[in-house]
Amino acid sequence: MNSTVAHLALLLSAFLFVSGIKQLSSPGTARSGNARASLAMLIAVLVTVFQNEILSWPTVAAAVVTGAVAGAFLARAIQMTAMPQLVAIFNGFGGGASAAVAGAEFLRLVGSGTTLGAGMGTTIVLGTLIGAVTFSGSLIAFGKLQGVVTGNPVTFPLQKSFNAIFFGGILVASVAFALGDASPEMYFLLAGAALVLGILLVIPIGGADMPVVVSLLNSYSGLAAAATGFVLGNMILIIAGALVGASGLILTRIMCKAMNRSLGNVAFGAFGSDGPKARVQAGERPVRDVDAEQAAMVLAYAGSVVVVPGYGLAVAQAQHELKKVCDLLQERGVKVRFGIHPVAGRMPGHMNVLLAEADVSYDQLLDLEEINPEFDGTDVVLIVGANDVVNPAARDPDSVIAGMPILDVDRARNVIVMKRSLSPGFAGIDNDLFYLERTLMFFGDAKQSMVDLVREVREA
Amino acid sequence: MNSTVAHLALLLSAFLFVSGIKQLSSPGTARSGNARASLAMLIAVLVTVFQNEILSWPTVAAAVVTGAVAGAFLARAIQMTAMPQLVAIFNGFGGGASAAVAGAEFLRLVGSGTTLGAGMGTTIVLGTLIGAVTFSGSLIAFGKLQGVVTGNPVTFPLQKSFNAIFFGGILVASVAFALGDASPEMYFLLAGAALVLGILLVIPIGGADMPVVVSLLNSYSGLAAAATGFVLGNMILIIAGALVGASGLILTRIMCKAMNRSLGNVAFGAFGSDGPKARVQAGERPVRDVDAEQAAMVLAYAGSVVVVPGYGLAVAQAQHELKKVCDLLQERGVKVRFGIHPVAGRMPGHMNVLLAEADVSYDQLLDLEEINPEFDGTDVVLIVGANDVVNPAARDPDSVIAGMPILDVDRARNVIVMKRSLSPGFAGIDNDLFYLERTLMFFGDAKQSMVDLVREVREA
Amino acid sequence: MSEMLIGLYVFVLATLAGREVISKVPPTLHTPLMSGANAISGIAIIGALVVTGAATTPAVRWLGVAGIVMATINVVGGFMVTDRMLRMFRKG
Amino acid sequence: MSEMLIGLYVFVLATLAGREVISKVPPTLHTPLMSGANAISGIAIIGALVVTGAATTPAVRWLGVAGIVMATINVVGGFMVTDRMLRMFRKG
Ligand SMILES: NC(=O)c1ccc[n+]([C@@H]2O[C@H](COP(=O)([O-])OP(=O)(O)OC[C@H]3O[C@@H](n4cnc5c(N)ncnc54)[C@H](OP(=O)(O)O)[C@@H]3O)[C@@H](O)[C@H]2O)c1
Ligand SMILES: NC(=O)c1ccc[n+]([C@@H]2O[C@H](COP(=O)([O-])OP(=O)(O)OC[C@H]3O[C@@H](n4cnc5c(N)ncnc54)[C@H](OP(=O)(O)O)[C@@H]3O)[C@@H](O)[C@H]2O)c1
Repeated sequence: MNSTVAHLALLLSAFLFVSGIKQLSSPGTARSGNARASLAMLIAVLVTVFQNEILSWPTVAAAVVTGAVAGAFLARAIQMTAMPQLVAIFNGFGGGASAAVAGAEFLRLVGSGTTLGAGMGTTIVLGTLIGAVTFSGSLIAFGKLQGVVTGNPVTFPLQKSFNAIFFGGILVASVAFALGDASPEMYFLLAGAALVLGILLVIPIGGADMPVVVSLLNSYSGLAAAATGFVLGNMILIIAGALVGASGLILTRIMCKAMNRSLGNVAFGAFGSDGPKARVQAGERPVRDVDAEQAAMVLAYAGSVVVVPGYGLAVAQAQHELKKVCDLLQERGVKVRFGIHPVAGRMPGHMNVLLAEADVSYDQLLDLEEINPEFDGTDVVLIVGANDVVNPAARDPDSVIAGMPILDVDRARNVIVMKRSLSPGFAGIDNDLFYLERTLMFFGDAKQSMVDLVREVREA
Repeated sequence: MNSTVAHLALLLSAFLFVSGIKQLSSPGTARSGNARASLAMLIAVLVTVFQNEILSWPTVAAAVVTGAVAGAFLARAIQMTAMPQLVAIFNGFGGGASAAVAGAEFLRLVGSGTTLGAGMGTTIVLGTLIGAVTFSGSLIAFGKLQGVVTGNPVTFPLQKSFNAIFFGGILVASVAFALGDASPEMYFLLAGAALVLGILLVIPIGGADMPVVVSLLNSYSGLAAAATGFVLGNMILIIAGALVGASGLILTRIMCKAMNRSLGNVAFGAFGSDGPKARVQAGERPVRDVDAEQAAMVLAYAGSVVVVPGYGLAVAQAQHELKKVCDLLQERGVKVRFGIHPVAGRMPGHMNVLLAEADVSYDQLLDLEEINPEFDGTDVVLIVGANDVVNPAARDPDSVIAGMPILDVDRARNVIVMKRSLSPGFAGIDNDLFYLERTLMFFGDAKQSMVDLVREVREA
Repeated sequence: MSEMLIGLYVFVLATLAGREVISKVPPTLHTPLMSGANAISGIAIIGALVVTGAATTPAVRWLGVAGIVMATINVVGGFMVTDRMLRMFRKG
Repeated sequence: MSEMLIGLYVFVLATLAGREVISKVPPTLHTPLMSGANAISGIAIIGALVVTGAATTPAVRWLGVAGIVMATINVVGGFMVTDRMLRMFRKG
């Protein structure tokens, strides 16, 4: 292929990446946007294969086929609820690949007797460090999300000082490497240290904060790819890497903002353990609890209902039953909408994916800004496994979740809360909403309660 | 200056251009965005001056000072209402400068005995053609807006065929030039032909369509600058040129869309003459007319008033008196807002600038989507010199303005229309709104009528 | 202009363009965005193909192969799972 | 990669970034946007400075000087008049 044509094809690929992401901004075009981005990737791969001399076709082909089969298998086999883990592990592979590329290019240059300039040395070391941290960090995040590694923050005395010194050592060694001491031994030492650093950075973070970590590491894997682009002088690597880097950073910032925590607090706060929480003394304050039949009556005779789903819905996998309840209510003429908090669940947009899986139309899903003014005129709010995102404590400046924007469900005439107990959610704090006079607690596992609700609404 | 530092400074300049434009997206930050863009320009100029050998400092300095003084004088001296003309002429200078640069570089290369490759030939000819068309086209647009050249479409028999052949000839000659025949004679012939082409393209377009033309030519001047960037291998020229190119195209598209006309229709429709219109037979259908005192009563005793300004407000320069009327009404407790149609006036955002000049707060200005749902609950709509943008004929599929989005003023309880007569506006068609029962016509020049209104409202 | 500097220009411009398109993605689509961007980060496959194709020593080749396998998993798996998610988004 | 191609990459990326930021500008600010973009198109001043500075023949120099004068008018006048307009936008 003529090299000009190749570069024009790669430019087309860059354009398709950007416009593919742009199409992700509306549910109607998102699928075609994803297809466009994969087309961009295909073009980039084909151009690369035709443009470069491939000395060992069988090896390369075998590697591609292996990867493609494994990737396709994982993508098909995985449960929708395991999405955060899957993204984490894919992401680790992306980072690992960048590190491997930087390493291979380094060995090639050294083998051919070239001396690295400071520029090349810097990009090689950057690609390796970021890639390796992404790799090991993502694997730990995967382990925490999957429950293979403990979800609790793993802490030890003087941890922060230790990590800081370790990180400083890596930095010093990297500068030495880039400025001259570019021996293979030094290289592998640095790569190994970066792998350890990835582990050290992620273990002190609680399992529930993993989505933020994954998103940040996603940004890193983009930056690692861009760094290898600098190493190889390859534009499309730089462009696609920059896009991923920007996307990861923006999503991380959005998540932190919606939780009203700083990135530093997420990274070093040892917050959000998955483990047992200080249980609220049950019976200390009175609540009004209802059974399925009573809840069904309230819902069936309402004019308008807003459903607020939360992490518990994902845990219980009750989305299909929830959809049935909503359909039944709508058949009875009740106006049903969903209020989706940006950080309900454990991933950005978690609830949207969950409800989409149950075939809920996306134009029934309203976000925070859209639904908040509507609660005033709402008859019943049905909260399913949500807690922090509806906790009025966020309005109290002394609370740990102070300033986090919440859904103002307490403005509705009635509130029904479906959860198993009075236990707190992710943030580990009590929720005054449960004790309001207009609140009815409907205790039980969301799946089972929802099955009962389907039956009772049908009969109501 | 070290060349790496210079390139980094230029990259900073590119970043400042983009982020400066981004800040233009909110009235609160727009001024600092403009300052940022000018800082970007300053950086680019300084880097260029330090990086390049300047053989004749006095000449260059004299040229810069002359340009700066002339520019500053024009910017200060001009009437706010002459803004479209001013933008047109500035724009012409930008295009002219690009053409001059391409020409100078061509002469330099030829003089040094270099043979131009096809790539260089193409970019030089592109820079020259686009620049020269922008130059002469913008000057004609300026003339039409200023009234120096007739605002009527200038047409002659077989005009389109003639223009097409002329354009085709230029194209053929350009290709010949780029592919080999790059003699100075050929070059100046081409440049001259491009100047003529700019005139030919703009004279058949009506004066009222000039803002669209200016916006399109603005886009061209960006492309011309980008082309010179290719000629000189200069990144910042390419980047800034691309930004301007995109901006001009987007604004042109927005204007065409808001008028519901295609760009082709604007360019070749010979539409929108400034001249005398087919007058509507006065008295044919009855209207209800009022004087200042009656209008003042209706306004002063209303609960809510929406003001809809149009081109006539700009013509009459009545914005300061309008502001006084609004202040008086607000003192009386009347809720006053403005409904701004995107193509009210003769430039995009024309009304916003006009009202800003009169110190109307920009959060009182609501755009089409925001104000349309509000008319239902509005007591009085006060239309000042607007016509097409409130013409219900747009809802009739057979009208020339069919499909143009309009302000639904006929939903309000009362409508007061201030204009001099029943003459049509820009689109040249009658307006049924004037004959509705709820419409009161308040005839007269907007400035004089507004002065009367101030007095009467004060006394009401 | 050095290759490094050109790369930097391209990087900055791509970041600016990316920032704008990404910040337009609504919360509804943040999970697909995350997994789609993740798939794009598998662009490292390009680098892996280049170095593996040119590999002359076994060490380089094996690092390259590891890179190809990991990157391909990321790309193929990432795009497929994103599509699987987006297929579920339906307008009622 | 040839200089022409690099330029094309930069052009496309800048256009993509530009398109996004510009389409976010609300109608209220379209006139200042138009005149601000117009001022930026005076970037041709860079080219004019380069060619004039290096000019060795009078013809080149005079074309260059004409370029500088026109571009400077465009830049200085454009930014100043945009600022004059924006100064008037006030929140009540
Ligand atoms: N979305 C993100 O991107 C993201 C990322 C990181 C962190 N976070 C954080 O996660 C939290 C999300 O808030 P949220 O309101 O969705 O969840 P939450 O505050 O964590 O509360 C979830 C509730 O679901 C209940 N639950 C658990 N399993 C259940 C089951 N099987 N059946 C019924 N109920 C069940 C639990 O109460 P019982 O034990 O009493 O049943 C728990 O109180 C926020 O604090 C947010 O900051 C979100
Ligand atoms: N904004 C843009 O970017 C742009 C660009 C190109 C074209 N346009 C077109 O321009 C039109 C704008 O609509 P518009 O409603 O603002 O204006 P219009 O339809 O052109 O009507 C303006 C009205 O103002 C009246 N008028 C003129 N001088 C006056 C004075 N001194 N005192 C009082 N009234 C006076 C005229 O009526 P009398 O003669 O009876 O007084 C005329 O009917 C649309 O058709 C649009 O498509 C807009």
